[in-house]
Amino acid sequence: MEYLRTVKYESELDKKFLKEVVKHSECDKILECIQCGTCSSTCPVSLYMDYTPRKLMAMIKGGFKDDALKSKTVWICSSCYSCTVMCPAQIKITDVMYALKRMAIEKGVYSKGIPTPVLAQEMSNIISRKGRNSEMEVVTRMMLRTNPFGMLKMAPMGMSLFFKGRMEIFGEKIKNLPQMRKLLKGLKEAK
Amino acid sequence: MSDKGFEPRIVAFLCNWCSYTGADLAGTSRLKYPANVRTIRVMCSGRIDPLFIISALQKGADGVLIGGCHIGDCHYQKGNYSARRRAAITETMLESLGIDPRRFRLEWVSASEGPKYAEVITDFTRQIKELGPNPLKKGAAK
Amino acid sequence: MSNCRIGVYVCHCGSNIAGKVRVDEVARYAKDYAPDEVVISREYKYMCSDPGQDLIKKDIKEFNLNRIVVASCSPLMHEKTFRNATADGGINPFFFQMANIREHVSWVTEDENAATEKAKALLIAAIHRVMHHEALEKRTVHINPQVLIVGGGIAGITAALQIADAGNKVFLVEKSPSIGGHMAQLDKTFPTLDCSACILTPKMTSVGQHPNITLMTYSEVQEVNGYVGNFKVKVLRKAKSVDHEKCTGCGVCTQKCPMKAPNEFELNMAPRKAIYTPFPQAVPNKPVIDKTICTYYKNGRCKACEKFCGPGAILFDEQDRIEEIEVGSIILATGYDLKTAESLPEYGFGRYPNVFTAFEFERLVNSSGPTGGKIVTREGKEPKSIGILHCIGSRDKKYCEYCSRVCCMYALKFSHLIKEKYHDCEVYQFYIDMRCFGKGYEEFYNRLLKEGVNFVRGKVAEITDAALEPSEEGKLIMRAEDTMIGTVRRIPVDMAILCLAMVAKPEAKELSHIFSCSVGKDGWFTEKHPKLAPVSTASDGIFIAGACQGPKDIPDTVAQAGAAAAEVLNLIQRGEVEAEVVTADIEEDLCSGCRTCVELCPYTAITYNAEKKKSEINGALCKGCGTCVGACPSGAAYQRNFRDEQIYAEIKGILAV
Amino acid sequence: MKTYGYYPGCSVRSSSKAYEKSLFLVLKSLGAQLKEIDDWNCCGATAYFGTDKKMATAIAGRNLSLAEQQKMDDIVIPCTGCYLTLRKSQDYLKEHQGEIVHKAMNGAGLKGGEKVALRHPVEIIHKDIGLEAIAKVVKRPLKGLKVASYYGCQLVRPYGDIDDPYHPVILDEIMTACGAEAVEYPYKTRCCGGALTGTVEDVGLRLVYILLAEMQKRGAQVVVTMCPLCHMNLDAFQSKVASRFGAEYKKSFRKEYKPLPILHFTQVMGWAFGYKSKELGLGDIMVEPKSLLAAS
Ligand SMILES: Cc1cc2nc3c(=O)[nH]c(=O)nc-3n(C[C@H](O)[C@H](O)[C@H](O)COP(=O)(O)OP(=O)(O)OC[C@H]3O[C@@H](n4cnc5c(N)ncnc54)[C@H](O)[C@@H]3O)c2cc1C
Ligand SMILES: Cc1cc2nc3c(=O)[nH]c(=O)nc-3n(C[C@H](O)[C@H](O)[C@H](O)COP(=O)(O)OP(=O)(O)OC[C@H]3O[C@@H](n4cnc5c(N)ncnc54)[C@H](O)[C@@H]3O)c2cc1C
Ligand code: SF4
Ligand code: SF4
Ligand code: SF4
Ligand code: SF4
Ligand code: SF4
Ligand code: SF4
Ligand code: SF4
Ligand code: SF4
Repeated sequence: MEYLRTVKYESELDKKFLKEVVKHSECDKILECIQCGTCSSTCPVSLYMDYTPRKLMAMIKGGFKDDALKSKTVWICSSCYSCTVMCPAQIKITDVMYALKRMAIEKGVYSKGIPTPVLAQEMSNIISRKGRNSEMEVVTRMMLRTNPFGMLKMAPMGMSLFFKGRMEIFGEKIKNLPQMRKLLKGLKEAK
Repeated sequence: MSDKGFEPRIVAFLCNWCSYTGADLAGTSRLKYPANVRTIRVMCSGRIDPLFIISALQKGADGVLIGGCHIGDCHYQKGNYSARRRAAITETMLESLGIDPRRFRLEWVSASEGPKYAEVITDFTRQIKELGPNPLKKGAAK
Repeated sequence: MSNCRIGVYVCHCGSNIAGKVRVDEVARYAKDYAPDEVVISREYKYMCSDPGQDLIKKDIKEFNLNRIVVASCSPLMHEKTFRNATADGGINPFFFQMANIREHVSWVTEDENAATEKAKALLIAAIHRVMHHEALEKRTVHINPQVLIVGGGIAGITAALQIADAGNKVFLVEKSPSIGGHMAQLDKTFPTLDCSACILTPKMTSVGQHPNITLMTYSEVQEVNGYVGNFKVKVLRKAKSVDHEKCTGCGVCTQKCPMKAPNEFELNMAPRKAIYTPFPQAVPNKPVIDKTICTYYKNGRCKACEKFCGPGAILFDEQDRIEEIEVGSIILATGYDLKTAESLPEYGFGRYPNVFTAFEFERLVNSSGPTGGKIVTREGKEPKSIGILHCIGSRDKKYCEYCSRVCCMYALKFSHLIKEKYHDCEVYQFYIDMRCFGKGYEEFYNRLLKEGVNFVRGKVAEITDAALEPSEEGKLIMRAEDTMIGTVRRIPVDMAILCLAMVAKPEAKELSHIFSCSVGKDGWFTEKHPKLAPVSTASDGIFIAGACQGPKDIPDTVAQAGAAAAEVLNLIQRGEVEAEVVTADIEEDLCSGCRTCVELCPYTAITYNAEKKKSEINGALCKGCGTCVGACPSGAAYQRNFRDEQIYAEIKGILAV
Repeated sequence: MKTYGYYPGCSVRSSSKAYEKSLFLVLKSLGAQLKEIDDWNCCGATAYFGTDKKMATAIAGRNLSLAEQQKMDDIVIPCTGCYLTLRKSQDYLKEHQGEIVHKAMNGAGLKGGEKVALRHPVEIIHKDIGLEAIAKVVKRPLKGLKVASYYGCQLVRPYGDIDDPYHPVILDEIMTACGAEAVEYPYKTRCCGGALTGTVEDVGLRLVYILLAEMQKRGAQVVVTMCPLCHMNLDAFQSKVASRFGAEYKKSFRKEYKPLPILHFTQVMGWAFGYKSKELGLGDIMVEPKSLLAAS
């Protein structure tokens, strides 16, 4: 039997992590967390998370950067805002989750096997190309990149939607695409 | 205007209960700050008439500071609200007189904030030095 | 002012001042600055020492001085000392001014030249100012020894008995038909588990019988005028419709009365009649008629009570009336409320019958309560599991940011009372932190740990009845993260008890206007100083005690009531108090009647005299902040010892160097 | 006839065409109409906030700016996902005046966007039009029909200014005004799984199951939604849920799981107002609803 070392040395933690997170908009109150667990209690998916939202708050405060950014929790969060409205410290936990997602994508450290980052990227690609989104296209591209065999499982549902006229294969395009491109380009340059 | 040797004179009106006591604490703690500020004690920041400020500037002060208790902590419950309201009026008055409103400052300093008092004085002195002598002052006018 | 003969004294304070400021130069400067007015200018080692003070006294006589200026430490330190020396020397103590060259100069300045210059400026300012000083007289106010206490909970009762026992007359005004307050509703009290009624009832009876206490129940204070020592109070005496002089308290009327309404004392879990005493141990134990439900008042029929009342005590046409009383001091002891459970829809109170408030539970375990002390669900069944939810509305920035201080302890008490009756009942405490800081409280917690109560550290965010598996059916589901383990748990219970936040009375704000004291952001009355004057308010002669000042348990409430009583007795003992000297006044001729000042005064000391079309200041109420003076557009308002000309002189002097 | 600006969002143009169709008809009966923002683009959806908040805001901001340029005072947004994305973006624009996003927008000829009021159809129907007006146009009262109103997350959270975030009632009241019986259940605003059905399917499906099971247990015959994504999750994934969790349901509640018709709330209103099945797109629904509606 192998015994794992579970102690964390301070040198393994990143004390700047909290500051980095707090900089994101609407993430300023994390420091006020009283560890009451209300967020985990109200969260419909906390049961499936590797760290409950409460734990994640403590991890941010403690500087557990690697664990926090690699956690599945942020991708399991469905952005339902239950925790945000219930938190007695008025921490906007949902926005903290978003901030962690962005940081994880930026650093490319998100947990493998979670297709959400791919979905998000695909969606933003399609929007910058067309201005409008096509559910079909997004899902297809996501599946192809993450789980080609999953496509087969999805097929029956896709077919029935298709027959009900609820699947649009070719998404619509906006007219003023140059404006959209200019907007996105302007944004990139400003940053 | 950057007279190298310019040592401004700043008049500070301090309320008895918080800011004056805070200034005393800076003293008992032996904190050091520029000697440019001269204090006048009133019972409450609410007592301060905008004309006191104008008068001080006319008589040659380069800057005027008002110190009062933090909002909600006024010894007289709400005198500092009046001070805050009047400070806004004072600023417009100064502007209309052609005086840079940055020569006037309102700060909340509690009786336990000796270090804050010292910081405020240091910072305000620096700012007034940057602004140069008060143009109203006889002889200083260009 | 050439008739000023000023004596100037510059203190060394050993080396505290003299080490940085060239005191000899400063003293000489003063003399040279105003050779006509400054008759003598000295420096001395320790001005506050007896020889230092004697110097002043002697000089006044010898040089016929009429003004004194001392440049030394902060006036907050020694102004009184030197004023007394000035008075002892034979001139009015207000012909004195101090310059602070220690705290504001020598201790904070690095450079000796700069310090010396600054000291000169402050001294010249004081010299200019003192020329404009005027003689002021100290005044005293007589204290009326009668006392008003508002609120008849344990706080009001305790204070009333202490003051009355000391031989003073007390008026105790209580809004409801009986005194007792919330403590009367409690079953046992932590941490000793005394029966609440057993310790409270004797005190209530003493109040009812005390020759020095005038009990005014079913009454409210409407108006307070005056100032410390001399308040005039208007009390609204609501019509009881029963002559309490004649009534013997036999209770026949209540038996015969046909009209029922929910009983507030029992949290509406039991009925009461239209003519009722709120609970069996009520003081006074005599009924009142609730006009809103009595059929006689509604449609002129019934009068059963009148028919059966032997002594003929029913008084249908009694009217509300105003009674005026005069007192010298006032204690506010109006207590608290619980936050309404309906304001937190996530906990389903009202939707799920077996969600109870803490007070409902107190009545439920009480043997004189609606179930005779049986803990049962609303369907009348014995619960097999009970969840007690801490911090509901407390420690929550959406509702009340503060901790309610008593709920952890009464939650433990509840667990114990449940375990006492149903040993096998599973009791769950859902808590964030266990706050047991009083004497014997932690020990009480330990006792509960031994009794086998389940402690889950995690807050329940919502209550539902949504079962996910057979064992949960028909139960209330407590979903909480057990933060110690780090797992979300679903715990089904038969009954949930909400430990709701203690909140300030909604009418506290209005009371604060009537009594010229203030309330903080959460609505609790504000004390003058949280540590050093915890029962005083900003208004002299008005004190606070008990849970109206903030959440508190009974030991703290009683201690505070004792402190408030001591403050009142202190005033009575002294017989008179010194009034503030540096008060404001209005020059009638100059006042334009604009009323700017009236609004601003925090102590409602200024009134507008409609006849004269002028505003007037009541010197006894004024505390001397000078806000009105700073705002008066006509220059009519002035403040003693802080007159405009005095301050202008100081400004002039301070900039003369 | 009152005209509102209109932001359709991508879903009503593909998976939820019936929502749009029925919404137009219902509003027509109630004396209101919608004018689409010319050349609107995708709102960016929630996933976008997870990639780049500034970009998400800029993309959403283009719509707000177009609406203002096209002189719209308020815009109606049928998808609660779009609704929240646009509202949050608008807040961001208000709070970060003169910063990067504004600069990029100005560079692309887009201005403003902070003033236009953002509304959801449920809100305008309940507040602006009112229950009485609804009752007046009801031709086929839905007598005895037990309807579970499902609100989802994003209309009532995080803002909580349209109805209580935990226990809202406005859609129930609208259904009652149409003659139906509102089913009381505790999960009216519990998450339907959102995008999880597509990304972390196991979790997403379980959330759908918990909701449907609870509605079923409380006797719901029909479920109404007010968001295309909620509808998609409850409707399109229902057969999957039934096959995966049917046994668990039976074990727990000793009953067979019976699939529920999931409708856009405007379809049910339209039926009560007398429109035909085809007009309302009832045929698009996976579990056939017509017979139930007709029976009521
Ligand atoms: C569920 C529960 C259980 C508790 N258990 C315990 C315990 O076991 N042990 C313990 O130490 N503490 C306990 N407490 C705390 C205890 O109730 C309080 O400490 C105590 O009651 C405070 O007394 P009080 O006199 O300040 O206020 P109150 O009891 O609220 O009395 C105030 C009185 O003033 C009257 N009043 C209000 N407004 C006016 C007005 N405008 N004019 C005239 N009269 C007015 C009211 O009618 C009332 O009679 C418990 C509290 C709760 C909520
Ligand atoms: C580290 C620390 C920090 C604290 N910080 C705070 C704070 O921030 N805020 C706060 O509210 N409280 C604070 N407290 C609590 C605070 O110190 C006490 O509440 C307070 O000092 C109690 O005052 P006391 O007069 O009862 O007792 P003490 O301060 O102990 O005074 C008792 C006096 O009696 C004298 N004495 C003892 N025996 C005899 C005898 N036989 N005969 C004659 N004289 C005797 C002692 O010499 C002493 O002078 C703190 C306490 C600690 C330990
Ligand atoms: S609800 Fe808020 S305060 Fe409580 S643990 Fe979660 S984040 Fe912290
Ligand atoms: S927003 Fe995310 S973390 Fe918060 S309750 Fe919803 S799913 Fe859980
Ligand atoms: S009067 Fe003040 S400055 Fe002078 S010796 Fe006394 S304490 Fe020191
Ligand atoms: S019957 Fe008469 S005497 Fe008896 S309690 Fe009633 S009012 Fe009093
Ligand atoms: S007159 Fe009123 S109080 Fe008297 S018995 Fe009838 S209902 Fe009761
Ligand atoms: S006393 Fe305990 S239950 Fe009450 S608010 Fe404080 S921590 Fe919460
Ligand atoms: S502000 Fe001055 S002029 Fe106006 S009413 Fe008051 S005292 Fe009179
Ligand atoms: S000095 Fe202050 S307290 Fe006195 S009357 Fe004026 S405003 Fe009121």
